[in-house]
Amino acid sequence: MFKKILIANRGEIAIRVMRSCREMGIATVAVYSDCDRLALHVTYADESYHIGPPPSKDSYLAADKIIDAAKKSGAEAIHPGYGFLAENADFAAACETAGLAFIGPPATSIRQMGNKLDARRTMSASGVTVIPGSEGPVASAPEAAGIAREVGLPVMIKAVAGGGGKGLRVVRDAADIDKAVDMTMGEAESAFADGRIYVEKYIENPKHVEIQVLADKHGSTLTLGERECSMQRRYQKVIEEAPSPSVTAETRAALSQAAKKAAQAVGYVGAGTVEFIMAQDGSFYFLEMNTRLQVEHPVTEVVYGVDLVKEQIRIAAGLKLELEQESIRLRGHALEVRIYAEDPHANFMPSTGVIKRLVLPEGPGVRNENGIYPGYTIPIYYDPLIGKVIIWAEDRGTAIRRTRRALQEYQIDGVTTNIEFLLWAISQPGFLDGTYDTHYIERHFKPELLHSDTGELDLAMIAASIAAYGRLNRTNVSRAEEARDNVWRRVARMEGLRKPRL
Amino acid sequence: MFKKILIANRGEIAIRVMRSCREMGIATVAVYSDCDRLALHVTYADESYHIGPPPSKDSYLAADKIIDAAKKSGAEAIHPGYGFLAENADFAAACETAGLAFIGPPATSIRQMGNKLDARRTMSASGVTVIPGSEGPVASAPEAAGIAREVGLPVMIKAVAGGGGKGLRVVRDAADIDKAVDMTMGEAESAFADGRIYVEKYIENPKHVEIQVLADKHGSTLTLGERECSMQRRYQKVIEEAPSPSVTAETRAALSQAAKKAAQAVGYVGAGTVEFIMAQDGSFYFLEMNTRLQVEHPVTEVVYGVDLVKEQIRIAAGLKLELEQESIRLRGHALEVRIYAEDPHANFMPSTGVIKRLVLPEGPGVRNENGIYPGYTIPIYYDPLIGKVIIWAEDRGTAIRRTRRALQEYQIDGVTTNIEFLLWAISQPGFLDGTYDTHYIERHFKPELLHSDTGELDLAMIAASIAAYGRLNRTNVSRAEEARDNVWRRVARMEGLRKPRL
Amino acid sequence: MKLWVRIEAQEKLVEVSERDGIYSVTLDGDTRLVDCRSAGHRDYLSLIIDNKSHLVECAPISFEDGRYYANISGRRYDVEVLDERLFATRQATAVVKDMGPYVIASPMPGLILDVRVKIGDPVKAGSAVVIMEAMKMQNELVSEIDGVVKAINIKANDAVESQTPLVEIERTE
Amino acid sequence: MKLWVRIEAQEKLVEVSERDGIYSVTLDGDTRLVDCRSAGHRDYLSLIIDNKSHLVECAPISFEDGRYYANISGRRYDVEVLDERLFATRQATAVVKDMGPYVIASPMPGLILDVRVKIGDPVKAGSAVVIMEAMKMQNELVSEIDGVVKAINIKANDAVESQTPLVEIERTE
Repeated sequence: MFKKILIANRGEIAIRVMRSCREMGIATVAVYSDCDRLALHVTYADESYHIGPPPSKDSYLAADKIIDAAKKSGAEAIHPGYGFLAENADFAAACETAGLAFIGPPATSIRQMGNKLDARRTMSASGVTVIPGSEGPVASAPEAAGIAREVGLPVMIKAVAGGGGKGLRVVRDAADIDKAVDMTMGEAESAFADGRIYVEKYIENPKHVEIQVLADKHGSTLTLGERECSMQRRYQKVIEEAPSPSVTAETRAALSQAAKKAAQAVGYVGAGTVEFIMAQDGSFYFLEMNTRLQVEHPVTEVVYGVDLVKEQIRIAAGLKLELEQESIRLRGHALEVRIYAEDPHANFMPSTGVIKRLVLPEGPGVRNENGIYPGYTIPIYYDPLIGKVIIWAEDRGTAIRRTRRALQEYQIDGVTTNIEFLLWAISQPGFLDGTYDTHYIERHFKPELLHSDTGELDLAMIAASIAAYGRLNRTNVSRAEEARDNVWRRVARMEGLRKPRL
Repeated sequence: MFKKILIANRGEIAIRVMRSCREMGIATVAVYSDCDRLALHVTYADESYHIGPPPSKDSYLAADKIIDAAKKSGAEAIHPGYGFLAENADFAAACETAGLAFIGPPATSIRQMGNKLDARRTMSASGVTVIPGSEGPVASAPEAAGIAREVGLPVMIKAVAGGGGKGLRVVRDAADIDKAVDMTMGEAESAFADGRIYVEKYIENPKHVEIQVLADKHGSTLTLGERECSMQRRYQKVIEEAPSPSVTAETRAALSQAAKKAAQAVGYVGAGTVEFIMAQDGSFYFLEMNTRLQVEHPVTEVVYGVDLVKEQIRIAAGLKLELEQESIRLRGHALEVRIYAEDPHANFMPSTGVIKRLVLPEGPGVRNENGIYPGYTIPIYYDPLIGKVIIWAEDRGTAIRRTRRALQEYQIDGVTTNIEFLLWAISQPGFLDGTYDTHYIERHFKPELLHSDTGELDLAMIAASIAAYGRLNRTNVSRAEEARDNVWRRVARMEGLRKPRL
Repeated sequence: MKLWVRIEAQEKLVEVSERDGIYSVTLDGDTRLVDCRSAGHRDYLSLIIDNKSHLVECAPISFEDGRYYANISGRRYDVEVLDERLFATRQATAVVKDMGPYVIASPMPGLILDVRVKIGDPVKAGSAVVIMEAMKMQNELVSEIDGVVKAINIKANDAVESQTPLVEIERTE
Repeated sequence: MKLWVRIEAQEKLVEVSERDGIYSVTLDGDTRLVDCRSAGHRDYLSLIIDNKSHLVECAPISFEDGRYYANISGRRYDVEVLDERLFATRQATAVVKDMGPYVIASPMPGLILDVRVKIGDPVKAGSAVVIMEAMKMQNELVSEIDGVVKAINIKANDAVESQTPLVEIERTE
């Protein structure tokens, strides 16, 4: 087993990884940019190396500096977390070249899954169902129209180089194809300097489900059920759960089979996630594979009773999986809510500042993953995800009620968060009955919906009145004192005037 | 189901109960003494009723005031927590008389288990093994000597009215019996105004194991495995775990069977715990039954995936148990460490004060149960238990390492706690190998053992030097300024002197 | 003390007085006795009203403007509380505010990515004027009014602090 | 700055200087550069020494006596840090301290349950003098010296604050 691991990340995920390391008796090495000198991951680690100025490209994305720090510290392995260099095949390769274990899949697996069109082809060839559409890039509008006829409308025109909801366009009417192809190509050219597009069938009101995979270097690949992540806002996941309320035991088996095939097709090793688009009828299609640990991995951990980070480290160290597919058992239900420093009243504008007070939810079934502490200043350079609350309960209904209880307990001062929005989201009828899809939030959310409790309006008025009363009273007293002082000063001056001149 | 429940308690257990209530959609009513106006249970509850001055007998033990508050608030049931009125049969009866459900067993069960000698007889009669000894009180030294011959030395001479480690004496030599009987009778008379004694065989190096029982009003009684609580200091439990490292599957089955018999013998309803003394050879004897929720109930909750408080409430509301003995499954291992406000360097003297900063351990497998918050003042009137950390992990070794990680993360400022002592305890060879018994701590603990890390001594010196440097520098600067001011003042005075007089 | 309290669309007159930590608060002609104390931190108020217990995080956003927020179980309310002096000030400045130049300021520290207007450009209410990046996200700063760009204080790639005036727009009628 | 630092049985001379937040600390002739900052709270120090990262809670117990504590991963160390002035003061008072009357003070607020001595009683080191209750527990306050009871300032059932002088004992040689 490794004696020392460098964690090439920051925030909650860096702490998450270090906690598992500590529990395994492995020393931890943090890297940090200028503005992160006092970040929690720096104080939590056994060793900390400064790697540059705040912008990510100069620090957390600077592969050479990170490898350098690993060598200086004597670390034997690098855990990339998620984001930053986690899905960078060149970095994975550079680690191996430098004699450092990369705690993730081989560079080849990352590359094969990194290009969307390539991944589609590999999956298709391996018998994993992909969304019907073009085999490769589509050169012209007529070609696109042909594919649309083949797979049936609606279709989606997608930029090969697109991502994060950019460079895609839905076409519902055959007459609109020409224009959509033109526009997407133009956009893709200017946004990604790569005008290539492809065509896929558009799945209406889809659900996002994903299968957790673990594979070791000895040929074992196993799956740990699904997570549903359809509560999204602008392609950003907001709430995740395991198991999915829409996945039956049969579908779970089929999804798991497909995920296993997908992972094996690229020689996958480590922890990874195969994402699927699931239609309302339960049919599902390969979407992509995330070749790393997911933000939402804890929901799987709590229902299956595993520690995915420890498994990652064990796998990277060459150990065989001790888990067996047959003995893995789902218990209860888990939810994760993501706490973002952003203002749901102001178009989710990110918020920064000093955390003045922080009281986390606690008690039965509550797990917190955080990268902040009271007194910490949230910098402007990185992701606004400041924490996650993971809830476990015997069943989904209890888990939802427990999540509400936890969000109500959350006290964070100094920055604005999306907690109100999360309370709204977990109370939605479409969430409660499990029918929600990836467009649910954009269809239903309006900031005006956040304020609705009339009893609370009175209470807010009373509290604010008392708060203002105390402050105004003090201010008025000091104004009065000042005024009195002024009177005295004036009196003194007058007395001075009255004094007989010497 | 109840719509509103009054919680006749304070501190962490009051919050614990309220959390389950919130999750069940049940409104909560707190009661509080003068010094608890700002206690967490008061601000956490939906309603709060003042019930008197700080001493427990005038507030949390004042049954009439509590019942009065319940009636005023419209609560339908009272949860007593542990301690205070939890095992007071008269209070249970008074609740029922007042038309309030007592969330606990019937008054008759409490009474039957409340008197130790009666409980011994009842258990014996029901086929539950008790520690060999006298049937009833022993009137004289010769009678005691006769019993000692019968059960074999060593024996324990115990006051009928004793408890908490008082009024008991071990006899290893037949020649000492006369004196021991005399002394114990005298002590019992003066301490408890009840000179009666009885004789029991003394079990060497015993382990304390206990079985969690749940019984509904419809005749179902089930058991949720054992907890081991042998890490004790002066009869106060310090660390608890589930399952016990010393209990085999066969012993577990036998213990569970005995506990079930014990509960059924007194018509038990609700959550309760049957405590056993277990000898080194695995034989066990009924010790007593705690007719309430235990402090350490969470370890059972996390390994069995149940919420014991919700079960208590459901049972009290007359519902049938939904759990089935056959489907209850043990997963992984749990530990609980109790955080006390006490100083392990100074004979565990309790500590009070204002909690200035509080950062709890978080992350995988960590559950916190607390009744405090930053800014809260710990009052001097009640129990020094300020919180508990409950750890779950896949196996005992991981759970112990995770507990160490959690204790190292715990940051609490303003009061002294036993965290260092807990770190010592979980690192003990006898704890690690599971052989510890109830005398382990008294045999092995010395405050000098708490400081041993030499690397830390240097670090402490460096940190303190820098902290002092900053403060001394500022102080010296202000001293210098003061001195300079004095010089100026003197100069001014001198200049004044030099001014030509008018 | 007489207070003008506004929350969401409602404005009410509230009367507050205090004795021994118990506040008398009159709202809608209804007088309530409120046992209100700070719980551990000045901004966390524990209120007990008719035995109902509430924990409210409440503090001024801007004391001089009488702007407060109250956070109740995770929901945040903005409340304006004015005494006679502040009420008079508001009445007097309300008119002026609607007449003066309109300034778009940075809501947080960040990096200016793009300025979408030039001096003299007409601007429609709701249109994006500046794109700024903060915390890995691009944020559009939009004009709330119709007008003409009068001044631009920044350019692309400038790093700005919170509340920096970025673009000034002159109202068109 | 020259400091006399004592921890457990060791006493060392430590030399500290600072430039731009980096401290130079010489201990046992070994000079280390320490990047030390307060992490969120004045008393929590993040120290990086040779890339090793440490979080230490460190604050004075009594600044005027140079008494500090340092909490490292849950272990608490008491450290005495004296500059030249404090060191001189300690040298001067050490003698006096051993000569003056010995006072047993309450370690915490609580209730006096029992006073086990009368004025004029002889007292042995280690014997219980006062029993006080705090937090449901009975605590024995013992004399650390042999002596004779000179004054008793409290009686049973008195509530006392922390550090209240309870019993004064005159040393016997």
